[in-house]
Amino acid sequence: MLPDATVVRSILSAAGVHDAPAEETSLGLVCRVPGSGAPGVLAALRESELDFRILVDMLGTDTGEGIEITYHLRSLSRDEELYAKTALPYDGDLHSVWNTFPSALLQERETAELFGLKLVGHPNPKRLFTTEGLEPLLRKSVPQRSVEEVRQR
Amino acid sequence: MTDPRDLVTDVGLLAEGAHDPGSPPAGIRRAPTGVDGLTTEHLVINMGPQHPSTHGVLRLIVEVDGEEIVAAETSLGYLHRGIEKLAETRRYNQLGTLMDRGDYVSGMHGEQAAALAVERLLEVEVPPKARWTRSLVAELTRIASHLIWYGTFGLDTGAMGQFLYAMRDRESILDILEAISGARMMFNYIRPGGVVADLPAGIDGRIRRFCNGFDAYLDEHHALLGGNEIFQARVQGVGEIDADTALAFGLTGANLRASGFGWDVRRERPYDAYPQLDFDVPVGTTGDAWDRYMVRMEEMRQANRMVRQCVDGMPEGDFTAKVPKVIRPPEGEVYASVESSRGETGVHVVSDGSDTPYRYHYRAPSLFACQVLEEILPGHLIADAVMLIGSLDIMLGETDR
Amino acid sequence: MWGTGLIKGLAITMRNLARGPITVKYPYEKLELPERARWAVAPKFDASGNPKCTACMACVRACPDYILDLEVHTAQDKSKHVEHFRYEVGACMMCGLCVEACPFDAIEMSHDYELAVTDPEALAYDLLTDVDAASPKRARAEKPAAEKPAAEGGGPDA
Amino acid sequence: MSPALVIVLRILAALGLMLANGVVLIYMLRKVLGHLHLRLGPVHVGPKGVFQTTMDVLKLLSKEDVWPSGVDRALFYLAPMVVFVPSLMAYAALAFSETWRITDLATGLLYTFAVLSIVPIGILMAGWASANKWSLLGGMRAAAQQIAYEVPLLLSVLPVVMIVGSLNLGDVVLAQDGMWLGFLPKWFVLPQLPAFVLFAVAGLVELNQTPFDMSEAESELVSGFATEYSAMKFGLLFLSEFSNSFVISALGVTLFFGGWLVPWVSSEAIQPIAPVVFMIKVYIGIFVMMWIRGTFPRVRIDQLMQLGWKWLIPASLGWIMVTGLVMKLWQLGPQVVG
Repeated sequence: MLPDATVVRSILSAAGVHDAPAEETSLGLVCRVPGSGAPGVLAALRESELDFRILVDMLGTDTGEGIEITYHLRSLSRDEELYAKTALPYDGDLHSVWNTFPSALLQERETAELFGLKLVGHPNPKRLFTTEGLEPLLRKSVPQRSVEEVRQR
Repeated sequence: MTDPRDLVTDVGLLAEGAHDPGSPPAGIRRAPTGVDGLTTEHLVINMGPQHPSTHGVLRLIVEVDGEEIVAAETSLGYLHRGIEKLAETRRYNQLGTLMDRGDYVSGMHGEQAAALAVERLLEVEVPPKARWTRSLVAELTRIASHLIWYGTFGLDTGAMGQFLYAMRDRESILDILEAISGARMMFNYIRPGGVVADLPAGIDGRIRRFCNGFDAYLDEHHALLGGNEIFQARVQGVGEIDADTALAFGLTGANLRASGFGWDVRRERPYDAYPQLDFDVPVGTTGDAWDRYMVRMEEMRQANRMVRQCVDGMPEGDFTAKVPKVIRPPEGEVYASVESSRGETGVHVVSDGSDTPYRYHYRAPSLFACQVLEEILPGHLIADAVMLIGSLDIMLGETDR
Repeated sequence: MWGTGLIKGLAITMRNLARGPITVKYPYEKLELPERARWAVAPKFDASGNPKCTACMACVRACPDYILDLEVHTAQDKSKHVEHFRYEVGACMMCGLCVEACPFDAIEMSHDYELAVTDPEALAYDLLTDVDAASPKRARAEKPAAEKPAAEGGGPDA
Repeated sequence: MSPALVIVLRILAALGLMLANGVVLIYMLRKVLGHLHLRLGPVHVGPKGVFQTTMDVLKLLSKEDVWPSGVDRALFYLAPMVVFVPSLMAYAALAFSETWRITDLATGLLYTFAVLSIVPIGILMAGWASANKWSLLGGMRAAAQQIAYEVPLLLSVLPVVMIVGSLNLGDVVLAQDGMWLGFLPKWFVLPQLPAFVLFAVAGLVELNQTPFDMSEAESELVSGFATEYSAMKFGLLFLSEFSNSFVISALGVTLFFGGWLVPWVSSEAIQPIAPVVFMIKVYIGIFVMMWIRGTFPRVRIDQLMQLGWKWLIPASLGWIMVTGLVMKLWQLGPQVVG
């Protein structure tokens, strides 16, 4: 299930990301890559001997300091999973990885829209779910209706 | 091995003005050629969100040359309820109510994914009876969901009879599930730690009776639709998705297996009672609509087999582990996935130690099926588009969330 | 091949015609609901007709939709008086979490499923109005007798 | 009675028959499809729901007639009539018995096919005028379908005409009177089974019936040419569809199943109840159509075209040759002349 952390580190440094931490967490093996380098690093991971051919999932998280993008990669030939995390500033650029993983096409649009990021390098960087002008819903600064507001409907 | 870069060809063909999201749709565009002042035009047709065959509120913007599609774009969001945001204010044992409304045709699988994720955070051991009960209801739900797919897929081809016959069988499953969980679709039955209540007395007899009758009904369903030459002519060779495309676009479940790649979460990442259950994973060859049809039909038979095994091998014991009423899992982040009727339904939970998730992400398999549409549709007729949407079994409740 | 599938299909539909309709003519005939069926929330009363509710607010906290609301007046001697126990059935999703949360078996998911109304005002109503809440001590004492059957059982106890 | 009055009465009879047929057939369709699908069909209005269609007609009459913006008003208004009037005219040549006819046309068969081939023009008009892309596609399909299937439909009945030697529908029925080998009814369906199959397929296409309901195709084209129609304009389109299925079924009965004749009963004895026998046979034919409708999926438009051009036309031409050869070799001349 878990790939070898040292192999992942060597792939990352070959891709130009030095001193990238790759550590085991409750999630699995998580490596951190810089935001603008994500497409290159994911492509390197895909082409490496670890053979991460599938982008299973992709999500953003509002950490309070910025948006953290998590890429969930899966290697079918070795049955291993790897999580790559990228920290982006609010309103930052989300560099598209659709060249490497077409399955990111809609998910990137969704993430960019719901976290208020700017999609870079995407063939169709439109909003996916919500109408124009809506606040980025999944940011913690955008409140849900409170219990009182619900009651006063 | 094909490079996925080669696979993406026409994505966003309609979106030339895409950087200005407010721009109006392209409308009718003139094809460049014309003879003696006569020109032919491509027609841009808006298929959905209120089209009879888009299975809910999928909107496809298709550019057609006559009846042949030259470009397609999916447009989602007509059922967006913000489940991921809502989940951030729901306590962990309330998550099932949201997951039910994601993929509302197979609610049990969503609940199962949420429960597995929370259990992984809490690191609780689920008693065997709970695990077997979960597999039992999950497989019953799979049959019910595939029956809806079977019925509506037939409706897409224009046949009507099988829909009602499928509903008859689905009705008996829903009756059983209602007796078990108390609701017909929004079950809220699987909770972190186990299930909410033990199986009611006498339900095993009802399930056995259903299982015994269902195999014959399944043969009849297959003979009625799959045996029909017109239906075969309609689906064979339509919407072929090869394994590389399927993997690159993140297809899972029956759609991936029909392309010849036998990945099944129940096999590769076993959960609940699946390690102890004996089942086969059907795998197609070419990945056309016919293969997807055959794989799903066989999955129903396998699910029926598993239901029978679950009833026969149901262990004694507690139906739930000891889980606090207000669940406060430790800080951490987990991903748990189940094989739902539509593919790998995953739940990614980030916990900050409070009683609500900090971030709750729902991996919806239908979203990936939607994005492969843009890739596969060009070159097909409008009638094939309907077949393709139907065979991919798209559930808009979970794509939009 | 050669149209045999077509003939077989016709035979199957004809066989189903012979099986006869499975319709339940709903307003005239009704299916029996299983014991666990969850529909609108209803209050429960003890033998003497007093509500079992102790106004502990457990259900209000458990509701994912925030549609239950208890307006309670606490007297000098700590006894509680329920002014309004509001319930908005129009927004209820019948998940049953409130009933599971109730420690005194004071509410239940009733089998009342014909919930369509013509007046939007009727979509929210009081379950209890202006009644004295049961005392938690007495309710606890009475509870073993009125224990919910295991089948109905709520969530796991803490 | 003056001849003019007779003509008016005959036209009224045709109209009455058509409207009554429409009402009965829609009710029958709902009931048959319902029972095929384990349902009941209409049950509320009247005993067993028999007045459901009547009420629906009243509803359609009382509904607002919607004119979507952008329609070609003249064509949009005319299209239902262009569809409806030929369906009415098609009743004229039908032979319900030796004496019960609206008109006794020497070229009845040709006439019926000629008027029925006007219907797709109305459908094309409706599709074009609706200013709706789905309607347009439906109309285009109807046009393509008509061009492809008029030919095999006509060719498929030619062998029967060759045997009978007359285009009069009454003569065709009378030619089927009697027995072969003493016990087989002398219906043309026995020697002309291939022609009947060709006729049935081409007739279903002509009727826009499942599995060939291309121009309506509700799962692909929403409702095809009828998408933008409402109120009684929609009612007329709907009614003509049912009335056409009656006409095609009646033609099938006349050409291949001995019209009003009953096997093993002499044609004189059957004369008093001939129209009843004829109607029963026609309704059995319509029931089969409904049965098919409740069972089969729809073919795709390119498959339909291929079936028409590549299979039906060559097959019907071939069968005409076979019939002609057999008649020449065994010296079987036309049975009824003039």
